[in-house]
Amino acid sequence: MKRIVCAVMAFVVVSTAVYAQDAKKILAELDAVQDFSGKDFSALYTIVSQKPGEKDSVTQARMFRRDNKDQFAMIILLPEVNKGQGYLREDDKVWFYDPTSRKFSFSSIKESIQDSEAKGSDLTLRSTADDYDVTSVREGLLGKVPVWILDLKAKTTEVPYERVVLYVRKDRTMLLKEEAYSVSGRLMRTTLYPKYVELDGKMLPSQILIVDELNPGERSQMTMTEQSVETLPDRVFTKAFLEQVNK
Amino acid sequence: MKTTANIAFRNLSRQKKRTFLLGGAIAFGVMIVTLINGFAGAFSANVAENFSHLLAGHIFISGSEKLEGNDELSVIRDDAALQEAVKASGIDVRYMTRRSEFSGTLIFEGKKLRTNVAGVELDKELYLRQRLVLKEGSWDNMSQSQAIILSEKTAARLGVLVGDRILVQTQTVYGQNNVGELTVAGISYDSGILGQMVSYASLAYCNELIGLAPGEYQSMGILTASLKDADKAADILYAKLAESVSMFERQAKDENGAVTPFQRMVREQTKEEWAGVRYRLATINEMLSQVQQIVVALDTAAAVILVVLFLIIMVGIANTFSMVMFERIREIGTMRAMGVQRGGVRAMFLFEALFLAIGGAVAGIVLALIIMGAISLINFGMDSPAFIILKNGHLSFFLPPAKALLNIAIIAALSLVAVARPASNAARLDPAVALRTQK
Amino acid sequence: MSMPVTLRMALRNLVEHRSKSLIIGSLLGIGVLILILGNAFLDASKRGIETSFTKNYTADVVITGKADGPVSLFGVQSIGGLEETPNIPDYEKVFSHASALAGVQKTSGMASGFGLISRDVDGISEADTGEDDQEGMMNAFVMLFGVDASSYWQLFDGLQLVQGSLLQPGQRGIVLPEARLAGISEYLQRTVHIGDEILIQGMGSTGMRLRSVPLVGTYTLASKGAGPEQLSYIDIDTLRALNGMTLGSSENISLGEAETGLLGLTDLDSLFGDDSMVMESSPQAPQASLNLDTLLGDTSKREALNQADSGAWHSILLRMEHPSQAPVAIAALNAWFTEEGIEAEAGDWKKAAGPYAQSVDVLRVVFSVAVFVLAVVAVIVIMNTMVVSIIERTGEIGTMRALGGGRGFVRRLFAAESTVLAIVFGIAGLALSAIAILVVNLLRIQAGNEFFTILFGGPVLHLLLNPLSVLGALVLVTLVGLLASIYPVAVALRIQPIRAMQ
Amino acid sequence: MGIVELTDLHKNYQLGKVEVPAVKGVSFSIEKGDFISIAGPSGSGKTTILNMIGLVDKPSSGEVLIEGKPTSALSDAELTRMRHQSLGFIFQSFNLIPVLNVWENIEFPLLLGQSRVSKEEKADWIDHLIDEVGLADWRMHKPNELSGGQRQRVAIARALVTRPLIVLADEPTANLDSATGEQIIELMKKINRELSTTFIFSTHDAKIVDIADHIIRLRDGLVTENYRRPESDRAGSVGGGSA
Repeated sequence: MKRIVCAVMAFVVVSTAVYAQDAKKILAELDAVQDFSGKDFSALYTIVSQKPGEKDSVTQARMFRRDNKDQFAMIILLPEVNKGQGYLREDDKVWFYDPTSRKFSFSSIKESIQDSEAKGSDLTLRSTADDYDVTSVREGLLGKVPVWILDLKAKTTEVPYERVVLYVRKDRTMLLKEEAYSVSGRLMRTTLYPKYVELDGKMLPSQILIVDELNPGERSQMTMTEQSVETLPDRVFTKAFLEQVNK
Repeated sequence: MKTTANIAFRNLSRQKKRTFLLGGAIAFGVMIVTLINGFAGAFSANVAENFSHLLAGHIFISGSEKLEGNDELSVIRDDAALQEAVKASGIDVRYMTRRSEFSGTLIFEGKKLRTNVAGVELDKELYLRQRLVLKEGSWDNMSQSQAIILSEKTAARLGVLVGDRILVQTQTVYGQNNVGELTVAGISYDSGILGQMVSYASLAYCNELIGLAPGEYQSMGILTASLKDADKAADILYAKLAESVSMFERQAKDENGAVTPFQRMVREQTKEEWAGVRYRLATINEMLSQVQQIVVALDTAAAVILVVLFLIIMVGIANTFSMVMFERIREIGTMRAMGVQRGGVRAMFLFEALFLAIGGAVAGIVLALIIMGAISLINFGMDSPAFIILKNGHLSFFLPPAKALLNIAIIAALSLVAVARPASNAARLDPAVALRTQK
Repeated sequence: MSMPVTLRMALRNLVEHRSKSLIIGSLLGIGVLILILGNAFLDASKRGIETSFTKNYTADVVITGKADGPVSLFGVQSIGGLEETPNIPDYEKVFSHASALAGVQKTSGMASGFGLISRDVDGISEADTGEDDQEGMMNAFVMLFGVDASSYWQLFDGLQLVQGSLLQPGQRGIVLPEARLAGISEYLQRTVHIGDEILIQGMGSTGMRLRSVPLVGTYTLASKGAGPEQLSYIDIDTLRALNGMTLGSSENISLGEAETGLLGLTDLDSLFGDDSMVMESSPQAPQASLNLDTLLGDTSKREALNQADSGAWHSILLRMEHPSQAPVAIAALNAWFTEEGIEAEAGDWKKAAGPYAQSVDVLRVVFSVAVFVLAVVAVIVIMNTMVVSIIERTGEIGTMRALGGGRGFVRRLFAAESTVLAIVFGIAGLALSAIAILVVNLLRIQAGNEFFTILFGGPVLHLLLNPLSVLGALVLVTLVGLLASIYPVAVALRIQPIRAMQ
Repeated sequence: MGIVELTDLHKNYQLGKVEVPAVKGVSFSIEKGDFISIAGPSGSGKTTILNMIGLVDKPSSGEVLIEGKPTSALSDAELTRMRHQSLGFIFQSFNLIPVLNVWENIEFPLLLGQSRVSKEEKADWIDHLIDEVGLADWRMHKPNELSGGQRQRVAIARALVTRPLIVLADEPTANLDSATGEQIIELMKKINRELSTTFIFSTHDAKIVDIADHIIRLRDGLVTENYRRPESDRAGSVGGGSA
């Protein structure tokens, strides 16, 4: 469960749009897509994970963000058994709400990610432009779409992947594919962004396919719908809201 | 005196059969003592080493480096100061290990398994090579840099055979994702739950995977001469280390049961603010409180048995010599009649006892060594529940030469004490009575 | 005087050769002493281990489901992460069969799991929520035994309650180890009292769960070290909820093409097949329609799915009328499981205690071997002493032989001597043992460490004189005496009558 | 045909590494009721011959016949039985069983075999023997409470208790002063006459030798003299009477 939450949060960090040829500029534009500061953002996420020999695991959650206050709330909708479970984050505090017992648990971010594979950095907004150097820019085709292929190398050890290759659509700055490499140079994960929606002048991916390159057959599809930047009521980011939804 | 000794010696060689019987009895006793000694010696060593080979030592020093953002990094980049302190502390170090460890997911043909991988210096960790018995594959394979040794169960779970290449997914010490490719060089017998948890790879490759530079490592393990002294040695070493490097406060004993040193070190957090590099010292007893308890229990048992044994042997010698005296009553009478002093008679008996004891003891030790050799050949199997006292499934013995010498000395002394009474009885004999005595 | 001459002579010989008899006798006596004391110690340790484990939490027989690795009360012992503890299939059937088994006195089902005691929101000062919480997390960790209060306590009536009470049937609540209370209080930053609610977080197959239960009592384990000190007792239904042993654990969710379409693709580049692939011009759902208050819709299904699965149990514990009946019951149960095709297995307390029982038995073996070695040495020395005494009596034996005493006579004579010695000094050794045991018990030897605590079955060594072992020791010592006289008698039989002439 | 026949008896001993012939071809026969002395200096083979007659030592060659029966092929058990039934022993150093009193020591041989006589009969017989050897007042004493002469009397009674045909006595007087020694021999002689038990004793005491009515002298393992006193001479020689 935590892993999924983290995946959602991590995803929020990497999204795109804008048009440019300069690699640095492209990165800056890609960074800008994530930035909803000054606005609230909400969406419905559906994540389906597939592993060979196992039943698909499904999680559906509604997410609310208010970036300039570092606020975040999420309510699980699926599976039914977990319906109504909520997460609330404010600064580095995280609450978890269990509707069946109507109880909150409280922890700091450090604690809550301890037994997941996520890193603390997954939960904070990071800038691709700040974290990575562009080592090469090539032109290429992804399917039939002309793309810039940006080869990025990490500037610091703070980022999870040492090398990232981005396939960015040429005509509009849209990230279509991202390959993440390990320190040893092996491809670990490929993320595809085949569908976008336009919202508030930004191009937001609406479908993402994450392919685990180390474990054949392990894939996750993330589908985002009902994206919105409309202002949310303040009460959304309160514990009371998590309780109230379950009334 | 020389003549007396000479006569004593000839007396022994004259009555070969009886000498053989008596000496044999002493030899048997010494043999049992030696066996127990040797067994106990290896016994505690085995218990201790079966744990310590997995944990790579009795005392552990790990380094922590403060990164920006208050993160801590587990690394020892330069151990010159540590080496210096270890040397200066004067503790008896059998050997030192340098290890790195990471927790990662091994991947092979769609199967995954999370495990700990220890990066070890294979050319230096002789104990590990002795203790970790390979069921398949060989240590020679480990010379390849990307080789790994898996436990039997781990290998079975992944379905790998020696020579298969597996992936390992882990994170560097900085938290970056990394993937390595490893070749299964060997599959080891499982020795208990501890043994199943760890896989072994080369330190160099392990460092590469977790983002450390060659020559760096995470934990220094120090194997002291004896597990029992580990705590004392640790105190001394800690004090020495504190003089040259910044040390963490030592933790009170952890009550949370078995954890690997690495898990434990990860768990530990400091409450005070600090910067730069700090070192942490821990002992195996803090990791596995039961180990020392078991060793103490075994040593106590062995000591009690030894005392009882020595007592029994002494009684045996004493009464045997009473008999010898009785048998030779006429001879003694003759000697006394011919003018041998009381002291001479006593000395003769004592010399006989001494020769007999030393001869018997040496024979006993030789016998014990032969039996030890024979017993050591029996394989009880690696999955024997008694694995903890075994060395790779074999009973093993360790007899320090000093202990063997001590045994001879003890037996000699005990014989003299035991014979003292019969000897002075003999010396007190009235020659006339002795000559007249009927058997 | 109807005493056979051999016996008469044996008795008088023993008196005549007082010192020799005393030596052999005292060796035999010491032998008895060692045997009885050793036995008493082994008995005490056996009882101790039994108390440590069976009386505390393993009972005599345990039934668990089967998994890919040994299943104990602490779950599946498997490498590479946590494997889910299997439920016992056909629980009702297994339970009633087991309960009806001969010798089974009491039966109780249980399930186990882990939990983290969680901070609720209030009362935690922000300053203390920093990164030094790791130690606190260890304090928060609890190993949970979900028990059926209506039967469980009857199996473990010796549980030492410190505060409060045990769980009552139907009552929600937790019984914590007294020793953990301080740590938990520190972690929660409030002193925890009986009756206080404690929030526990569980991670089960269906995800994270929070349950709040009142602390109903605290206890101590009779022997420290026999089990995990985090062991806590909680009512079975709360445990099931925390563990995800609920009806909803295998829910089926069907989604449409929109949410799963990408997963089946083989040619990923085809996603970018043509230039026009991309965007939908605007989000599908108008924001205005989002009603925050009815976000969830119908939650009735959730309530149903979160019902504890009352048929889900991890293990059944059986208390036998006598522990010695356990092996038979285990064999019978396993045979029945095979016959019925039930994926379950029965085992003894060692199985139940899993990793906690491993090293204890080894030591018992070592002690037994030690006693055996001492016995062998004693036989050898007795033999040696007897040979000596026989050589001394060569003339006498020769005379008897010359006078027409057959080998049988000599043999009987020495057998009588050995037996008389063994019995007389055996009884002396016995008396000495009784005194020694009394002294040991009066000394109240303290177990120096946890390992000895398990071995002693408590903090103090308490030896018990077992009539059976006394009898055994006497028989054994007589046998040892006879055994030790075999060689000496052979020596005596080799004495030719001519020796009477010399 | 004598009660004991020796035919060309040889006996060699292993002494260290050399083989020493102790008896080098001795033949003689002993008649029932004889009172025989085997005389000779030390090392002449007296004891060896006596041991072979007593079936406690085996000849290297030759044969010992007891009541006409050859003995060389008999097993240990048969020899033991024969010793028990036909032979009595009197030892140089008495060889009483230290833990048994006078009465019991005498009784001892009777306990070794199956006896067909009743308890009372047995007791009477033992009492009679005790009276005979003159130890009526000492019957409950242990051997170590007796003098040498008394001990040897016990030994004589013990040797007679099974009513043997032959009583063998190896240097019965060696550990006694000469007066006591003579008394013992006289006692033996008396019993020899009363019970007509054959007595064979060895001695190197010339005075005692003469009491015998059949003297066999040995030197270096060979018989140098085999003298049977004529029947007429015998009765008169017992001058000393009983002890």
